[in-house]
Amino acid sequence: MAVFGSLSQPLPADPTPVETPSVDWAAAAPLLVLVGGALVLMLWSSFVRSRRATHLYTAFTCLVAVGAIGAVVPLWREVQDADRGPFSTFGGAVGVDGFSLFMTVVIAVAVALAALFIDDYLRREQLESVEPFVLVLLSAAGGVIMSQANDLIVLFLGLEILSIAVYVLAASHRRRVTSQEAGVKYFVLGAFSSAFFLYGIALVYGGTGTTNLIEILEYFSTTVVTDDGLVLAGLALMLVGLGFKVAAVPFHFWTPDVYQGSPTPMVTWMASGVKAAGFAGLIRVLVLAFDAYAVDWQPIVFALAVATLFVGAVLAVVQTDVKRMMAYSSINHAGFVLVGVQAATDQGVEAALFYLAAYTFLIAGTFGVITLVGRRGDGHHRLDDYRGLARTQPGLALVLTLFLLAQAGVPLTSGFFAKFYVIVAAVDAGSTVLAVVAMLSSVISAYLYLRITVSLYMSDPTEEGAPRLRVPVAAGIALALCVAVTLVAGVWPGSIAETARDAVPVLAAVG
Amino acid sequence: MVELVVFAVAAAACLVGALGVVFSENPVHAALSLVGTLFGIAVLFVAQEANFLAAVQVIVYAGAIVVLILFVLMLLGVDRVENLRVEPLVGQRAAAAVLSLGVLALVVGALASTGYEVTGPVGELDVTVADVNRLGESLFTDYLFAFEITSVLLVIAVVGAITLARRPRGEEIVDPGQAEREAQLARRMAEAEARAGGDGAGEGEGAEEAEGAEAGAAGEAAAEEVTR
Amino acid sequence: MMVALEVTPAWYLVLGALIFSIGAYGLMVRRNPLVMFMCVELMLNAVTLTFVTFSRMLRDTGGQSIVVFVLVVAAAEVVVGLAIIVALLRKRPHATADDVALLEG
Amino acid sequence: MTDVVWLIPALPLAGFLVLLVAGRRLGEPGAGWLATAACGGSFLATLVVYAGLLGEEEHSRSSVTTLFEWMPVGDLQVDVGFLADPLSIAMALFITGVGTLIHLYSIGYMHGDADFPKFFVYLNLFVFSMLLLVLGSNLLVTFVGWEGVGLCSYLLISFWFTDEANASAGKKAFVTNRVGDWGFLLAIFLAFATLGTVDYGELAAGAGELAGVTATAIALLLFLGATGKSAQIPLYIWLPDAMAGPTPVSALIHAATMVTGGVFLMTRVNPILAAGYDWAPDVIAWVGVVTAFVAATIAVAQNDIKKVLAYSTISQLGYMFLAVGVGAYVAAVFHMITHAFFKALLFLGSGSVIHGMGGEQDMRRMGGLRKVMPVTAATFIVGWLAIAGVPPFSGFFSKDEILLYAWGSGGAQGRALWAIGLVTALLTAYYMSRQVFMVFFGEPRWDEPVAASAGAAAADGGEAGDGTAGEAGHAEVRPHESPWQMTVPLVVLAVLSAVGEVINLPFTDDLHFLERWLHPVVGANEAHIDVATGTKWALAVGAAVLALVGILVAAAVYLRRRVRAVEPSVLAHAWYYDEAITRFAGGPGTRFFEAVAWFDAHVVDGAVNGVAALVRTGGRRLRAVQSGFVRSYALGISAGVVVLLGYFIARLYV
Repeated sequence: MAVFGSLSQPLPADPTPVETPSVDWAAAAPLLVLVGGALVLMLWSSFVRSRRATHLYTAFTCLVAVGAIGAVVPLWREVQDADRGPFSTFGGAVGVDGFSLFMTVVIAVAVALAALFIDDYLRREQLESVEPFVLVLLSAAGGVIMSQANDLIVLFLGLEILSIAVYVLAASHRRRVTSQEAGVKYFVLGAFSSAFFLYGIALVYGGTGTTNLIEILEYFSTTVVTDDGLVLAGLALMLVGLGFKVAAVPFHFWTPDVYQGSPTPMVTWMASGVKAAGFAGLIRVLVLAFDAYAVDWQPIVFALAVATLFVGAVLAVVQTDVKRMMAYSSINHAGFVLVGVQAATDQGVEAALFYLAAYTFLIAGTFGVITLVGRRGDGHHRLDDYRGLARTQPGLALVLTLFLLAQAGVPLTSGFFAKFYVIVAAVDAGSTVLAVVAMLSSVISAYLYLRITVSLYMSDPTEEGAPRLRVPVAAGIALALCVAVTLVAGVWPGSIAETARDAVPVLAAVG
Repeated sequence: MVELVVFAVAAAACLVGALGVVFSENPVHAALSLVGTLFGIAVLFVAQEANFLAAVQVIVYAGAIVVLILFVLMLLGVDRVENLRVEPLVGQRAAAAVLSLGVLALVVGALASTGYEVTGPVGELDVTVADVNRLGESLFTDYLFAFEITSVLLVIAVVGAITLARRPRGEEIVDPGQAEREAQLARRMAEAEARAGGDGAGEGEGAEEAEGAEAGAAGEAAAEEVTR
Repeated sequence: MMVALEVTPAWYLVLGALIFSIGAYGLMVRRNPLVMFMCVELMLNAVTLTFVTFSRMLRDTGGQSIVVFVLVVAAAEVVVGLAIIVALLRKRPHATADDVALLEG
Repeated sequence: MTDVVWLIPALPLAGFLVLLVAGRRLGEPGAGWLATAACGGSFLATLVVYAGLLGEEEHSRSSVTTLFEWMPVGDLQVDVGFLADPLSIAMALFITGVGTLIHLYSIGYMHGDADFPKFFVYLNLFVFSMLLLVLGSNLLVTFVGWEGVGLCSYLLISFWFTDEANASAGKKAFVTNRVGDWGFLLAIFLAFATLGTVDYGELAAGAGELAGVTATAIALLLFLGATGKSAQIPLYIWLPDAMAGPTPVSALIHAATMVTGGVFLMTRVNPILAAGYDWAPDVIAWVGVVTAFVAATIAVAQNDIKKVLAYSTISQLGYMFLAVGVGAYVAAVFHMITHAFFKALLFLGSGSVIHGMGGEQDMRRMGGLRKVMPVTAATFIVGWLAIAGVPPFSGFFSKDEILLYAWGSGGAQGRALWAIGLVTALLTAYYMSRQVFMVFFGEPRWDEPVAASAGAAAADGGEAGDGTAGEAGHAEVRPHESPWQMTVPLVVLAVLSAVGEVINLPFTDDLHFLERWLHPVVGANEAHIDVATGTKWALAVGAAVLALVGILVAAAVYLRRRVRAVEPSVLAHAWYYDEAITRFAGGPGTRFFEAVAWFDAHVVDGAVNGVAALVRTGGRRLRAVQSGFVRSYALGISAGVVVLLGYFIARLYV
């Protein structure tokens, strides 16, 4: 074989036109709305001189999020229509199924909530600028790409789009060195883990000859694979990358530090949208494409889930910083979602979807309250800063209590059903041990939520002179929304659960 | 035979470069070593009939990315020599060595399990078409969507850089306990350097120790600054 | 003699794994954030080499296309990563990776 | 008429919502009256449903009213529905009835409290949750109620939340109950996984098909839940601490209603219990009887007026589980109802005493109160006689029924259960008498310094540091009778305690009203015992005599001088006997009881705290890994990579 052989080949004299794949623009509409919205926002902001325009940016971002949800509606109808059903487009790179649409809505909601919390924060911290909104929107675009990715490389790009924007958001409080520290840590570890993820894709590519999930599935179903070392090693490395994104133990180390150091409303987005997108990717890869390897990955996901549940619960209990507590608590929640993924059944996916939907509102609301309690400088996050909040801000304390109870899984809140569905799915799939472990961990973490509640109600404020909190309008709207969903889904979970049931992921061929 | 020589030279360049990145005390040298690896890989691309990628590799990586890194190094003056004999985290080196060897062994094990062969279906490549044409066709058919969304990535890079480049308004915010922690970290570093300095008895030790002391002083100065 | 020394794809794959591991090791032992960053670049390059090798073995252009995307990702990561590091170093000149450990526990 | 069953929980819910919104505006007595009316209305609705059920044929006395489809689980559907059947309505009757009285009482008791309306918000929410618990048509609705009452209990225990002790008591109650809830939830999942339903009707129908091991597992997991809610070994430790809350709360939640939730649950799932292995009920019976005995011994050594009642509640609940364990479901429900009457009475009475004493809870600082608080004293004495098992008060009959079934369950085990139960009855009579004598008889001690009172109550061992009266020489106390809102419920409950047995008199079958009423629910699995009538009488008389012995011993110890003065002819000849008893009860006996109490306070509590400490220590260790150094984290990730890769590569060869 000649080394420079190909250079000597002549170019074809008459290049035949390349047949490009058919593109269903409607299928990409939610994504286009998000990206387009971000671009318009950026363009628009260059004409606005006033520093007071943040309100407008917030409103516009929410509008974009609502627009993305609106764009989902006709697609959802189409997908649920028996004649049409789920389909793929862009040459099989984009899958439009109930699952991707469901996750798109969850992500869009997370965008809106995050924007509402960012609004006042920027003014309070003298950081007024349009970029956080643009970055959240673009990051959300990455999340949407991940949840509809039918190709590993698309998934990787989605992951990077999602992450890189978030690295910036983490480091964006320019007056706090801890914010930059969070950015550096998140970035270095994120780049490290995505290198592993990419290597995993490479090995899967070598093992199956393709990166397209549909083709991978086809390959597994048509070929009897005897030598699957590459596929298995690739799967292991991809699990590392995705496990990092969803903060599964032992890939969780960044979470507490980054959550604590980052500007709190950005954490709202990290904990809700980013985590949801990570799980979307995880489910697409594991449950859809590597279904044939379920017996191989189930035990390891089992182990990850157990470790995640326990490390999250146990470490949360010993913290003194509320942001850190909630970071560990979110690790614990990730463990619960992993319990659903581990089931590797439609019911498990459904439960995971319900969990993610409910959790998005819960955690966004929780960090929303934390944003407000953080006060100017975003530094009042010790447990002592929450003492006697019920005295000075009874409404806010009540809202936080509700979120905490819901996270503990108390009935009549969405958190209860989230945990319930996940555990039912695990029991039905035969993972009774995992169900038991999950519930044990929730017993431990109940103590944590109680600890915060107790300091809300039981103690007197430490410093009398602390500036009085006020709840800004935008944050108030977001909190009201979170409370409403938490309660409604707690009393009548059917609405979300049935939608989640229709949102089964499917790998459909191009059509 | 030619291929063997090409591979041997390029692989050597890659490995020497890679080791250079890891073991150069001077970050500028590390960056230059990185260029060695990048060139080596570009050569290996050519050896595997990926000529276009080789060109892109040299232009983008060596030409843009490394230059950017070097630019930052020089701009911020962070080209201070890193004393690699010092390891403040106990056991970090050994654990890192074990784990990276583990990764290597396991990956090679996976590759070996299939006899270093791919297990996927081998395609039919039209060898008469130049790789640029094939690549172009691939990018605009199978990878059309991926190609389009890379634009989002680039937009984020620009917006992100702008966000972070802004100068902060107002004083730096220091949390309670933060100054103590910073002083503690600086002390830890100074102790580690002192330990390393005590162990070795080579020449040029004095210069390094002075540097270490300077670093400690700088850390303390930073801590003091924060306390203010 | 010659037969034993024919260059097979295995050589490329093992070389990729080697560079990848060296990069991973470097990230864990270096303290200069910029050098850590170069180590990530090493790892990414190892992967691109693997992709190209697989691409040739599979007689498929897909692997090469992916390398293009990896290049873009690497470029974007560099821009943002450097920006973050610069933002940090502006506040704490000469800070190493070990000095940014204010958040812990 | 049974289709208005939804009204029963709806009224307290409405009350809760109205008070939540407008509670502050309604202000002091208004909010209380509204809450009372809501609860009373619920009682009336229950009566209507009861009448409706009476009108039905016996076998069709069960109707499910589905409110709405609740949630899909897998391919199945769980509804929110209410089950009106003899068991649930019997429960609802005494919950709403006693609940209304306690609401009324609270108006007087909480007078002047800054958070008066909030208290009633919680009370109504509690009644709603409790009704949800008993009326739910499936395990999940019951579970929601179960958690709801737990939450209210927690809120109410820590009602006066400025007090650290209350706060930590609330925490303890919450966490202990979570352990129990964990068992409950697992049971639900298991039932769902094996039977595909959580509906009570379908569970009863399908229980027969269950494998023995599954049925046993479900039953015991539910029992774990029940031990949490009903304060049985090993999860009983929260209840004594829960006494930190306002007294009406102790009466309503921690005596009359919520704590019986566990007994109710076990009764409700009796078909599953029957489908399990034979030893499963034995476990329940033994846990019950041991709890009854241990709690009674602890109660003997308490000085806090409410702590005595708290341990007594645990002990009485133990009786109920003993009944469930030996298959005497009717007896369990019977005792549950009579216990609700007399224990609510005793708690409210003690609340009245505390109210009159200006917050004092240490019995060593009371004495002779019957003169200043005649109504409270009289009603309390009725409650005392009822719980002590003196015929013809209600407690005698219900307790006797349980002991009879224990005896009749046969074999050495039956005899052992009976014997322990009987000893517990003796202890019950003893410690309750002790309480009555210390509080209402003897010399007034409320104006004495603590050191002197220690001498008066020699049997207490005189731990001056114990209880709330640590500080000597506090403000002057002027005990007084409580207002009518408080005394009226006392009188009503006293009457009920005295004559409550009429619902299930043992003399002829015609008088077994409760048994016939509950027959459709528990009849199939109710134990049938074959005990000769003569034996029955002997057992009953024996129990009554033993109760009297207990009272007399207590009298000898705590009222010695007075007893001798009043009835010298009786006791003059028994001088040495009395002396011996006094020596024992005041010496080794006291030491034994105090040792048990110490064990409870230090070892059992310590175990719970130990688990918490273990978690905390583990957390601290793990924290060290989170060192803050980004390179250490990279190390952790690499370790994960090696583990994952190693696992998958190993899969290749294994």
